[in-house]
Amino acid sequence: MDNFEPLIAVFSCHYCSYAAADLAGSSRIQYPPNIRIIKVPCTGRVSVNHILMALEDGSDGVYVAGCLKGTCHFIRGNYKAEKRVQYVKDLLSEINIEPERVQMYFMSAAEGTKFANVALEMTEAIKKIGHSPLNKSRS
Amino acid sequence: MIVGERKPMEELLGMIEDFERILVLGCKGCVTVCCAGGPKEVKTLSTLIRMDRKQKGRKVITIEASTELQCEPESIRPILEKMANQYDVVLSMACGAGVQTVAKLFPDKLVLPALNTNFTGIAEEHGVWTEACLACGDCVLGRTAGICPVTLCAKGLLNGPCGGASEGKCEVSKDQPCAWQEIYHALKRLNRLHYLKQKPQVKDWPVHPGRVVREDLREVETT
Amino acid sequence: MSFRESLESGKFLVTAEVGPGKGTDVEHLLKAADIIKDRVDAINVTDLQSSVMRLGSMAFSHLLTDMGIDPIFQMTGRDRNRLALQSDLLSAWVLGIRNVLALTGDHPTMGDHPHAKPVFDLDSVSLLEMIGKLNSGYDMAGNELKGAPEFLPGAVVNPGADNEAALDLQIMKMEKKIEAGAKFFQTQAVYDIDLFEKFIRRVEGFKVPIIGGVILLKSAGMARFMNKNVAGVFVPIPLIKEMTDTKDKVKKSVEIAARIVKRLKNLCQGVHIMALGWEKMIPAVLDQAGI
Amino acid sequence: MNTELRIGVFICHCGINIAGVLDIKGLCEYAKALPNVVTAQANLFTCAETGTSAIKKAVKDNNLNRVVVAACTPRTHEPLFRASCKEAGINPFLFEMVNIREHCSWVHRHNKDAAQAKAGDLIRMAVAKAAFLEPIETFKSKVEPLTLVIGSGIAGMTSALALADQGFEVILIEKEENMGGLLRHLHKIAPANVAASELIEEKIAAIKKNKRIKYFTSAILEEVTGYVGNFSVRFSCGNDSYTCKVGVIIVATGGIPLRPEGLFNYDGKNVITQSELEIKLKKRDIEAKSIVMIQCAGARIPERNYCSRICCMVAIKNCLYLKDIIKDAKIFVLFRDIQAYGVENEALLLKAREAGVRFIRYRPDTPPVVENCKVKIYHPAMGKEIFLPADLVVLSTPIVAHDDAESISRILKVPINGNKFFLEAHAKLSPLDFAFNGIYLCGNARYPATVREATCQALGAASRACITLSHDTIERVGTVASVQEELCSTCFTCIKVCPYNVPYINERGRAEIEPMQCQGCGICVAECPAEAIEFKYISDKQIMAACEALLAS
Repeated sequence: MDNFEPLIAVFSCHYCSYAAADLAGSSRIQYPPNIRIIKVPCTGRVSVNHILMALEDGSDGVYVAGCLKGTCHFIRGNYKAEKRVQYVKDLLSEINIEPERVQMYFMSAAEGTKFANVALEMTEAIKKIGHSPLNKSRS
Repeated sequence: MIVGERKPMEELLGMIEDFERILVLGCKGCVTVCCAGGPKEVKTLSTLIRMDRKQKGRKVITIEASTELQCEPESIRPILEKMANQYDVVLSMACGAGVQTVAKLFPDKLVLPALNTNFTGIAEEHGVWTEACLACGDCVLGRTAGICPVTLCAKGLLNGPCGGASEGKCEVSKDQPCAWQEIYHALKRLNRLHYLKQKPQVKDWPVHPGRVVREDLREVETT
Repeated sequence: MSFRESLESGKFLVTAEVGPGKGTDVEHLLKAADIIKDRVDAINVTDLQSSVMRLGSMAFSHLLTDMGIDPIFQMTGRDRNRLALQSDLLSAWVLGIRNVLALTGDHPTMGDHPHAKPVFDLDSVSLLEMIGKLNSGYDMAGNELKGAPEFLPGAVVNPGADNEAALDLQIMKMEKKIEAGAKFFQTQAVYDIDLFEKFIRRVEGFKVPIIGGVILLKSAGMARFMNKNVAGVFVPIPLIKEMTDTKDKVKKSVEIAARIVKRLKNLCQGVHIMALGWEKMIPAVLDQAGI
Repeated sequence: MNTELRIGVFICHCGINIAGVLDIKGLCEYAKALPNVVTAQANLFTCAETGTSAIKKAVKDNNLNRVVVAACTPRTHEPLFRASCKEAGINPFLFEMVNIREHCSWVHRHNKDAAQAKAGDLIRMAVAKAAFLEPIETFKSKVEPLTLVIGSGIAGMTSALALADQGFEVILIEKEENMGGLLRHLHKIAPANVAASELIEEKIAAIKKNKRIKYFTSAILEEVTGYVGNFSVRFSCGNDSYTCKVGVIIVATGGIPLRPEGLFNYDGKNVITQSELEIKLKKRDIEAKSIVMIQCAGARIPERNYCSRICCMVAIKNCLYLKDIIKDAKIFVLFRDIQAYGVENEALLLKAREAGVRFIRYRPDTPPVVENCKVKIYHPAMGKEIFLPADLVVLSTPIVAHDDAESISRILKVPINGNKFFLEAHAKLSPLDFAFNGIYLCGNARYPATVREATCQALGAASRACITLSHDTIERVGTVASVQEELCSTCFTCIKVCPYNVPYINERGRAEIEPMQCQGCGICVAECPAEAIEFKYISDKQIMAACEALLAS
């Protein structure tokens, strides 16, 4: 358990958090190698089922990283995503899976440091929660 | 539209406890429109069932399908017959009528309801549905400016309000306007207040289960 | 003199009200009735008031007849369908009950069994119509009765409706109740006499006796509670202040009630005093009001 | 289309940027073993001529139908590789790019093993996703080189003239009988000190003279359908109805000063508004010796919670003109805050103070009270109420939206805010655009503006419009949502959730999304309860494949 390295899926908006991840890269900000980005045109594209699929397939955590509130390129995609993430949390509670495995973050394209911090924060949080109960093979 | 919502997962998981091959059957009618039992919700529920079994280390196979209208036998038959050997139980995401149609058509298969059917209602806004019609079989809306006292008055009164309203709200709930005061305002707006003065009404309740027959539409015997 | 005779005589009517409690103990209620029996024309017996499960109105009304008091049997549409209502009315008649007050009834959610199935098969108006039908020797389905009752049907009206729509609706419904056979009206408690007078002016053409309601104010807290929770009752602020300022609440309460009764004497055909347990104060109220 | 999937993977060293951390050879070997991968090769710089040639050659040699490049960020390099694909004869959207530089080698430099594993995962996910890529075509639509300008105030006329000067034809509609808008009634414009009438007459004359501008007065907008490049417009002019096709629309409908009925004893005689004062100034019809101006009259209150921005400067300007006419006039300005931004306006404020205009602050809880020939005001510095003599009280009322703002917003399907001003797509990033492509805004319709600001915005809006107008056709990549009609339940969900009001119910009773209008956010795709909306660019299948491939099997 001590050397548990979680795998975390990130749904990342093309306009903000994906660019923030690029900036973290060009600024050489180091962060844990546990996240795997899936790029979307807007976090509004991410449906409840996408998040659930990522978990079912064995990700230990999933987060959706959209634009800062009020700055969504598509006006309100990030607000929709926030609501859907909350809905998924409720669903997970219903089947006794820690809702904290799923989170919503907001950041701008200029926040490379924030991107790295969020990756770290999420990695640490999932390490605390432990292996996904859906991925016992890896433990 | 008929409005329903998914049952709590705990109850659902309890119902399917004994089964390994589950057909999750959505309906593309009302329950799709009210976002409770359409193809997307079928996917969500199936995923949740698989996730639950996976964490319990138990096997499950979910088959996802949706009928055009589950209350129409012809809509169900081809789908269920084709897959007859692939599932042990049908978990229907249709309204109560859809569930019963499946039960009637396939008496050898157990069918379970995944939804609670709540009411016939209105899409108030995206994500909010409210009850509008009790299907009482004797519509009075023509006399009440399109506001149903049978459904919207907590006591279903037909001859005016009970007098329990305060500040225009129903005695049962402060969030619910007094239906009769609403009717009053609407009739006043339409210059039809005299509608309120008609003969006292007594509602003759329909006998359940209801049945509507149109002879002209029925199958003809040709022999 | 029976209540019907008093009503027909045109005298100023006095009625009171008792509410059976939860359980079989009726002693204190009988005592209360005994104290006021000579000062009132009839006593109303409530039907599971506020939707709280209690001893029934019919049984207690019957006990009152045994004491020589003419009861007004209150009947709501909340708990019984038309079969039970008609049957109970026939039963009441054979038990000596002669007056019925028809009400719609509070919703079950207001009481102590909030998930009980609300019936409301008949409302106050259709209940009155049905009583008329029974009186004429037929049941609602048109079947002939072998032996018909001759009830005196009455109804209620809430003159303190808090907006124009509610008041207009109350008055329209009052007309319907008269059409359906209501021979007298008892009102919700009146505190604002000026408002009540306006109401009376609107309905005096109906020519049906109106018995104004009076609730004994027990405290300022009770007044505030009613203002907040009881539809159509509004205790004016100066009255609440009187209750707050007084040292002798009982004396003040009687004084206020007497004042109201006195003024109602000139406005309507009677008073209906709801003492809510303080029945023994009713004689004092009537004395002070000069009745 | 090929049924057999043939994927080529190209992994970039990026000099030492990637190869310095990751074992590229190892990644190539790993990629080769992935399903459907036909070839995997390393390039020193995939983005260099050698790299793109290698891709094109490999496509030909191996008959590839999918290309995956693992290199830097698609945000900069995707267009290049898509172009290479196109040159190699495969649809540019049968291409997937995975970022193993910014997202891997650069950020996990000190953890090479984990970085190597992550790069492998990322490539595996990309290959899995590539299997479900679909070709996407580009739509082309003709641009009508015509502009509709709604409103002929200073903003509308400026836009119209600017566009005409660029050689584009303009239809200018004005709901009033005369062109000119608010400026027709004003006296002089500060800080330029130009007569408003001069300015406006000059513009009107220019419009009337210009052959490229057709103008219609007493014209009411009735219906607009279509999309950028191709709007159909119907408007009426008296009893006549006109229809036209335009490529873009500029909303310059302006605003109007609030008539302060019921405020500060307004009577239009002794208590007047700044605009009424300007009419008097124009006629030099003023005798008052003591004048009190009240700022924020009807503004910054709960029902009109905004600052109208220009009224302070209007008041300062008019104080100075009053002083010009009546040398010994006593003028008080009662204000809450003074909004006189910019060097020139600040200078005018100073000039007004020097000229003897007295400025007294009042607080919203102790507003001035206008009585017969005097104004009562609590003086915060003196700590008491004082009375100011007032032969004339002038109320500085805010600019409010026109009554028809709401109906115009409905016709154009563009939003207005709580105060009924039109709402731009983004206050900072696109202040003159609506979220709906091809419609622009300027002037008071957007928010109270000075003549200068309105003019700048008008030129800006015209310039935004020119970007579209200067093309014969607009190309739109089909990275958009489309309804699969046979799956649609007509639930209206897409119609309710689309931020751009694009979906509609077509004549077959099903939802339809016009690809030229769709912005491609995917909100409706994720929300559709019937899963009836396709999004080929990033489809559910692709996301599912990526999720599945996230964990090594």
